[in-house]
Amino acid sequence: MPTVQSLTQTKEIPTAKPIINDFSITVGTVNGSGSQTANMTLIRALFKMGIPVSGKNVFPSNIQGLPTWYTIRVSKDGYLARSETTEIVIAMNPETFAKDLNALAPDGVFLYADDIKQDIPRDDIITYPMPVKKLVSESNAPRKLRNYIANMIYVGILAQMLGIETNALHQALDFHFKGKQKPIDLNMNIIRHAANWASKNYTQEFPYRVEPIDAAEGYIMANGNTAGALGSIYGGLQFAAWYPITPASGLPEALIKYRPKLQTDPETGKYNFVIVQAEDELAAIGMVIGAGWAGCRAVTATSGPGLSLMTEYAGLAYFAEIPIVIWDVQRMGPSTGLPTRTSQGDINLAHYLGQGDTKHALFLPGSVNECFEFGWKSIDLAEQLQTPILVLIDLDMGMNQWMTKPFEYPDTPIKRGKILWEEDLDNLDWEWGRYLDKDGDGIPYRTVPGNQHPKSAYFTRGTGHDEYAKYSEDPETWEANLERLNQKFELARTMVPKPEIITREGAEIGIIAFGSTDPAIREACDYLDATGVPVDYLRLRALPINTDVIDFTHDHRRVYVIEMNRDGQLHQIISLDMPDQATKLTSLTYNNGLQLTADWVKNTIMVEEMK
Amino acid sequence: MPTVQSLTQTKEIPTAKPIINDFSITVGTVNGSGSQTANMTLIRALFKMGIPVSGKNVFPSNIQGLPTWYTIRVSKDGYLARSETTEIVIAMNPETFAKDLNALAPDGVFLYADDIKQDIPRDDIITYPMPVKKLVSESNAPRKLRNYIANMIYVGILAQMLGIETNALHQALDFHFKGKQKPIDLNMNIIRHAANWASKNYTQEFPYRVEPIDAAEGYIMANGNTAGALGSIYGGLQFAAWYPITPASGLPEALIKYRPKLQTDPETGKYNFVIVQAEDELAAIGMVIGAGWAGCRAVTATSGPGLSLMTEYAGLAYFAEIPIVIWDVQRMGPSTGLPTRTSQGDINLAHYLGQGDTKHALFLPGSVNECFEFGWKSIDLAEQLQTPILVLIDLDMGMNQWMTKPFEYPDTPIKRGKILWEEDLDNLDWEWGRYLDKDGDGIPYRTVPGNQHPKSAYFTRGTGHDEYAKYSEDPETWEANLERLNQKFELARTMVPKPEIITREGAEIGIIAFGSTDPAIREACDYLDATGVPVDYLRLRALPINTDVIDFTHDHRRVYVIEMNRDGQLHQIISLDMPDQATKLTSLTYNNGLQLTADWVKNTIMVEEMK
Amino acid sequence: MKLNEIGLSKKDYGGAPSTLCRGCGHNAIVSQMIAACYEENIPPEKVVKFSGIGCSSKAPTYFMERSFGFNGLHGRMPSLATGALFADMSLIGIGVSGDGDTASIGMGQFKHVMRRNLPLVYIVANNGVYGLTKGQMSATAEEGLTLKRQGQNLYMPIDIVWEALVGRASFVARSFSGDPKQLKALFKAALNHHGTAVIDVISPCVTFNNSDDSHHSYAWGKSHEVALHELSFVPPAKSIEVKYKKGETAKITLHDGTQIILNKLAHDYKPTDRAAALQLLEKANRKQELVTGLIYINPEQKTIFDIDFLPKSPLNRMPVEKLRPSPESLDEINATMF
Amino acid sequence: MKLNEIGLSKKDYGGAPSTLCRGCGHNAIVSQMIAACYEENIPPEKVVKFSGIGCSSKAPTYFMERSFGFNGLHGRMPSLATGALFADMSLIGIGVSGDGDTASIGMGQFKHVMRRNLPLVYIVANNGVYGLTKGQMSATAEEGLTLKRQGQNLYMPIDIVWEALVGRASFVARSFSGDPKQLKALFKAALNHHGTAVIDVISPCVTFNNSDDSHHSYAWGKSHEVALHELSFVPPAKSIEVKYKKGETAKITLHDGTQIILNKLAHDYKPTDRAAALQLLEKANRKQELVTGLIYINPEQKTIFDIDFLPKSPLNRMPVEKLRPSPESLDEINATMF
Ligand SMILES: Cc1ncc(C[n+]2csc(CCOP(=O)(O)OP(=O)(O)O)c2C)c(N)n1
Ligand SMILES: Cc1ncc(C[n+]2csc(CCOP(=O)(O)OP(=O)(O)O)c2C)c(N)n1
Ligand code: SF4
Ligand code: SF4
Ligand SMILES: [Mg+2]
Ligand SMILES: [Mg+2]
Repeated sequence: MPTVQSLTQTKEIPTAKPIINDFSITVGTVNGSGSQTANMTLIRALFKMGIPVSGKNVFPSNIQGLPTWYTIRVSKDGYLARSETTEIVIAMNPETFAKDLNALAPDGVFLYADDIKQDIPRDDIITYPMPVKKLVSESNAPRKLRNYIANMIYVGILAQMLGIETNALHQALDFHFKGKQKPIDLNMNIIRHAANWASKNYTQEFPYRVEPIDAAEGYIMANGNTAGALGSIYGGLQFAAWYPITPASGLPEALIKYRPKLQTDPETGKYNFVIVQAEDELAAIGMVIGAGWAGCRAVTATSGPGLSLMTEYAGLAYFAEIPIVIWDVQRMGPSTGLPTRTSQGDINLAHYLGQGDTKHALFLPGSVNECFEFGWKSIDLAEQLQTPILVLIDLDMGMNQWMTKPFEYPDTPIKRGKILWEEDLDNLDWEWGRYLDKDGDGIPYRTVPGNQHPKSAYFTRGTGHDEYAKYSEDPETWEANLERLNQKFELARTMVPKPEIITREGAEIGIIAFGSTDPAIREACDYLDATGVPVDYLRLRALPINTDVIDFTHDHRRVYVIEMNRDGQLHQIISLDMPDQATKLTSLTYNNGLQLTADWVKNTIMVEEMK
Repeated sequence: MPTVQSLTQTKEIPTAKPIINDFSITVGTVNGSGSQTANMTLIRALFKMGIPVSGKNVFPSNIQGLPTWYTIRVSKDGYLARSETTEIVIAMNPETFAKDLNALAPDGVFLYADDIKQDIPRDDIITYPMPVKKLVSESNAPRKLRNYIANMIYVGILAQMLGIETNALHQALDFHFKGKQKPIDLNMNIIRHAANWASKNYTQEFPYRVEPIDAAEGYIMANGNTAGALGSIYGGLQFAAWYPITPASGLPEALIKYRPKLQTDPETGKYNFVIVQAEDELAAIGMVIGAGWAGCRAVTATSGPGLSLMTEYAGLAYFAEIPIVIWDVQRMGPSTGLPTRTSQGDINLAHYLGQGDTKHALFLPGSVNECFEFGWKSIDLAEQLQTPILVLIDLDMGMNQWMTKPFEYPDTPIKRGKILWEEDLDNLDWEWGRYLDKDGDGIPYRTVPGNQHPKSAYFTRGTGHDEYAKYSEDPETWEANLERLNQKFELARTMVPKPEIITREGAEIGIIAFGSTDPAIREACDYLDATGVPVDYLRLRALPINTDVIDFTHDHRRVYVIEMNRDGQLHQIISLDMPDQATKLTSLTYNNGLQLTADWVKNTIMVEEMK
Repeated sequence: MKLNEIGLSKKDYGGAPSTLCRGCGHNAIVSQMIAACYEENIPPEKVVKFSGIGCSSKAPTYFMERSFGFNGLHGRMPSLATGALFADMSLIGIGVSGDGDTASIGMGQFKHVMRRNLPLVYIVANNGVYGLTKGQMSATAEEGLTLKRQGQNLYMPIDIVWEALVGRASFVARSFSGDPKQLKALFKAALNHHGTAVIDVISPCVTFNNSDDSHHSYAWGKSHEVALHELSFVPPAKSIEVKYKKGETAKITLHDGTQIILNKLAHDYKPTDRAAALQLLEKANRKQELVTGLIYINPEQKTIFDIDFLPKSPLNRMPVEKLRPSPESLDEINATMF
Repeated sequence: MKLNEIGLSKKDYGGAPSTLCRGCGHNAIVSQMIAACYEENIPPEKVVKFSGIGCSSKAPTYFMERSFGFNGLHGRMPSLATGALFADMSLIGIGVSGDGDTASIGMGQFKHVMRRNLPLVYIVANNGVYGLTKGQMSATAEEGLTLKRQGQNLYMPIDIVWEALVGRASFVARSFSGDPKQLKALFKAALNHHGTAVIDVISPCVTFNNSDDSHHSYAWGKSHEVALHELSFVPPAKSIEVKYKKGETAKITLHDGTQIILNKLAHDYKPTDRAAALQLLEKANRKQELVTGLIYINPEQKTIFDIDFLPKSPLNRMPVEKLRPSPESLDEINATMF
């Protein structure tokens, strides 16, 4: 077929049947060029066809002009972790052309903008040059949109070759442009134009196809930052202070976005919660502590550098027993590190945040849906225990679109913990003291400013105090107060979300992991099972750990603690709670800024088990 | 004896011989009243008599008018830890009169200002009313000095009754007043006057006496803050930045005090090092990092709250590989806590100071003499490893006068680590890169600003970088760099000060401890030995631990890790390095703000061993 | 016992006994704040106290025990107050800080609370030194000041009033612990102001920085103070009756209708023009005059409360029903998640 | 290839290729700094670059590769520079910061480096927005500015120049990335100044805050800029020959003898009187004029180097012998320890 020849096809047309709904695509482009819209259109369309899909954005820490990759995984089996192999590459960026070419799997498909004139030293793949410039100019779209439109060209071509349904694409664009007809049509026309061209010129059958199924039925697509924000709003958030930082900004920005719709008082027409952009993280946490102290449900969000700056104030909140929630959307550290790469490296810092004997409970959501759930649960627990709760996710979960179960409305009423108002104090038959452990559970009763009862006021401080909040340097008083704080921490073990355990027939070994690595671990467990190495999987959902985790370790010959940092921070912390099991706990760490993959987990465990 | 009667003696004169050079004195007074001079005069005089002595100041977190206690321990055996019993009480403060009375041991001596009219419901002690007001007025000293002089009255009386030598007292005053005759005479006269009165009126024999010996021969008296400052100066300190905080201010203030004498250039008459009082700790560490980066030997000092504020910058120094030394003079936390009470509660924070996988080596001096030694050694190691070193002491060691061995002149030349200047670069036969591990020990070579070689410059950042200090987000590059940093940390194990081990015949159990608790532990070991429970003692001098610590644990049935915090922070950190020994390590913690005592250690271990 | 209009005695405005040094300037701040609140008939329960760390920051412990108080972290009082005061906007916030607490470690939060114009009485007890840590130079110490253990200060001082003026504070005053009458009057004005009211109080540290030539000593203050005017007040109710009397340089009507009347002393000065205020300060600094009084006020400036679109009823008393949006709304949200 | 007096080509002053957005104001700062150093014949090895975090703070990567540089932490550039420059006081420090980096999180260090008068060229690349975090309001955003995703700013803006003036900076200037000629001239003046030289450069963020009505946009700058004067320089050697020419409003002799000549443009303005500068700014702010040029300079003000009693020779080259006091001195010390 001459057309095909002219397109410098380099490989025999494979006779094999096309692979359906099971492959990965990598798009290599530059940031700030509008490729985000193109890529989101693709995964939304695939999702609309009912196909499980995930998209991961690997982007640089600048605003415009540097290489960016977007990998889309399509998996009928619902495996949505990043895949180590990519079967389709779309090369739009000359700078990374060679690199992207190399990344392609054997028998893979290489689509590239034909204005990139670089040789293609591989004969084990199929190449499709795309006349991007030509098609763009034919589109006679406004000049300033040209760059952006180039991206829609590959959407059209890919849609054509994979068989993505037009109405699915239309729905994707309709959503993206909030129903605005003009941009929808503009983009749809480009896509059609490119698709037509492809259908005419790429005559041979494409080795990968998508077909509508219903595996994505009953799911939504969202990112963790938005879910965390919504969860907080449904958790009765009243005050949020923040300072911008990647990858956490999305959470407070979602609060700003959804406040008018969700928390405008029908009567007064006023907002029911406050958002303040502070001058830095020292101030952000200070504001949140002030609000939490004064009886508002208060939340802040940050990432590593900001968390470091919150250290001193977090210690005060622990010691003065002030309920607040801190979201740490982790990025790669130490230091400024890789601000746009993912990591689970703040466990130690977050757990011990503060000088002296400070310890905090950590919530560790393992899905976007759980970000919503822990959004409201974390505020409840913070107020019940009168202490800071930290919720740790990472860039991958916070910023990428995940397919997830719909957000579920809270199944328990809002818990405000032990607060006394005027009438409560009037009816008290005992003498209230702010730090008096009346109930023996270590949790005292608190009052908040505005309470007009003449006995309601007390003076809060970060220095030593007695049960009635009076200043004290007395050794016994100090020691007793710190023991009570510890009692609350032990109580937290029983109140934080319990781990989720997935068992397998005949498993002798186990995995403990948490957070965004869940999809990779689940997939790896299937592979390991298939290779005759069944593994039980405990997904930790919070610290401190409860007995389930200790029992799980007891019941296995060996337990792999898998996390995305260098030092095996979680492995360290949990082994402290079971010294007699310590030798069974094996730390496996993955620490290069990319998302964990099932292959890595499977291979690493195989190697370990061979030993 | 009428005089004695009139002095309401409440107890028969004991016939037993007086106890010599072995007792404790507690002085109860108010702060800001000048009692410090009186108490220092006492311990200096005792020291001059060759008697081992220690003084501990238990003071409030304000400036004037609140209760303060000073405890002096006199011990011919050289036991200088705080003692739980006190045989002599001097009660000058009406507010704490009753409390101080109760603290006195049976058969103890109670000296009190007779203007305090409170009853003395104890008949198992000897009471000595002191006509302080009368003696002060007789002294016809200037009005405004009266309050202050009241303190010298008890010095005189006590000196008389204990038999403290006049010339020893004179030497003490001479030192305190830097040879100024007028104040020396003034004070000496008061002391004599009070002594005379006592000799006339307290006719019966005093149950406690001191006698000159030579047990303090070859020792000096100093506090850890001064020693740390001097050690740093002899370590070639070039730049210090700090922000005032109790109990750390004494270290930089000693730098200010000793700079003119020790580091004024004979030729230029200029200072050889810089001291800057910063606007806060964020700036103090920033300045020190700037200086360390630019090739100056740089040190800062702070305490818990300040250390918390240094978190972010400490992580940068770790990651960008900048040599600095941070002294953390620990006070009781969490939060502002008890600013004037001692603690060892910052181990966790200091060890992991920074977001992501940050880890630091910690030096843990166990004596004032060692504060000097670690002062220079810490700077050497920081520059050799190109990383921050933290030196942790506590309020007790930092602020109290300790009897200690004289400071020893450094026995090794100053080590500046791998720095390349113009000529070095000229003679290089390989291409230098700031983060290139040429020697395979994980430590690269560095250049510093001012180097005029056109190839010497590089760009330093807290973000990802390759071996040539170029910005990089490449996964492999990131991972390799972090592994190299870890290699440096492992190397530190072999370079930090090794533990000191004291063994005993037939010991099956061991103690691991560090820092200011050393005197209490040594004393306790003697007691335990005497009661048939010999204990080996490993005094940890740094983190990370080396194999000695692991072997020590191996070789014992059980090892008690004793520290002054709530959560057993050191116990946690070292058990991570020997999971197979974890169950042997038993955490014993003391956490009320007072100094550890031998009795507590002995009793606690006895109880544990009974179990 | 004498009672004010809301039936409280001065004792009801008292706090714990002071543990500050005898003669400390901060004690004057404590007693004048008690007097001001008592005379202004402010219910203690309507006041919330904030402070950082320092001798000055201990002051709130010593007045109005019946008010909530939060002694926070060094240099971080403003953020604490910002969060807390949103909980119930009917409360009156009083923040006490020191020169170290505000001008050294606290500069950032000091500047930013002013530009947000948080309704807060912000008192800087300014003694030019770090009292609680025993006498180091603070950022307001004058050039050339010499202190024991510290040597001489050769840096340029930070001027709290000047910083407040360019920082756009809506109320800027300076006073002196040695002038209790004016101190009280300015506290009253500040308590009635709607916005951030910065009062730079020269408050001598008798223990570490009170030598006659020190610019923060009683002696220096007494000999260099130039009071701009005398202040008196007319409550909203009566304000109509008021006529201009001779000697009056200005009448300022506050947010709540209260009128402040300024009676000419040193200068004929109107505290409503920021440019003039800057001039005044510049001159005073050159002439080494300690200008005291109400230096600038703008009762109209928007506060952070006006800005954030919030209900008047206290957030911290909001019923739980209101705190959580409806189940239906979540269905709608889920429908848009893709 | 053209070479300057020390035999270097402009290329020798270049850095890594810019990764900033096309048209970003910060790129003008990069190119004019290269030009200024090249024309002033400054050896790159004599320069040390510092910055915080932000798009602006990346700028130092893009000029003078042959100079040492340190990209520190957000808001903490000044402390880094303070420590580093002590190591060799013959070096020229150039700090580049952003409005968020300086006026938000960095306010404290900004203020304190000025009062210490550290010799440092302190450039604030001011775009009224957080670029690198994608377009949130910064503290210099004007009242009323509306941004995508952020809504309207209703806080009072922080004015860098004003803050620098009351902060006692010894050199205060403002410029505009749209006026490269003046930018270069001011850089030259700053590079020759002995003390902290603050330059507030309105440097538009074309991606997030460049709408015509935004006070930090190119359009607004072009239509509102009022340049005070034209600057020219006379190197120390030649300065004697100089005579006053008509149109010259001022001649300022710097520490090293260099003379700055100001030629009248808009106003007849002498930048040596802080009070006048404050006035100028106040008026300009009210008239919404973007006054640019050298606004204040005091070549005589003591620097932190003059203050600390230090040798001229670089500390970081001090021989180890000098670093450690003698054994005898330690014996003396021990003798006094009791
Ligand atoms: C983060 C931190 N750094 C240092 C300190 C130690 N500190 C306590 S009070 C104080 C300064 C107090 O000075 P100022 O604010 O002027 O109050 P003053 O005591 O003079 O009234 C300092 C530095 C602290 N508490 N926290
Ligand atoms: C402690 C900390 N908080 C937040 C951030 C995230 N951050 C990076 S740059 C930046 C603001 C940059 O704004 P600006 O200084 O004005 O520079 P621009 O990008 O506008 O040039 C922020 C908040 C950070 N890096 N560190
Ligand atoms: S030290 Fe100074 S500031 Fe502190 S209480 Fe005493 S006099 Fe006041
Ligand atoms: S985002 Fe704005 S500030 Fe950042 S590089 Fe682009 S234009 Fe410049
Ligand atoms: Mg002060
Ligand atoms: Mg900016």
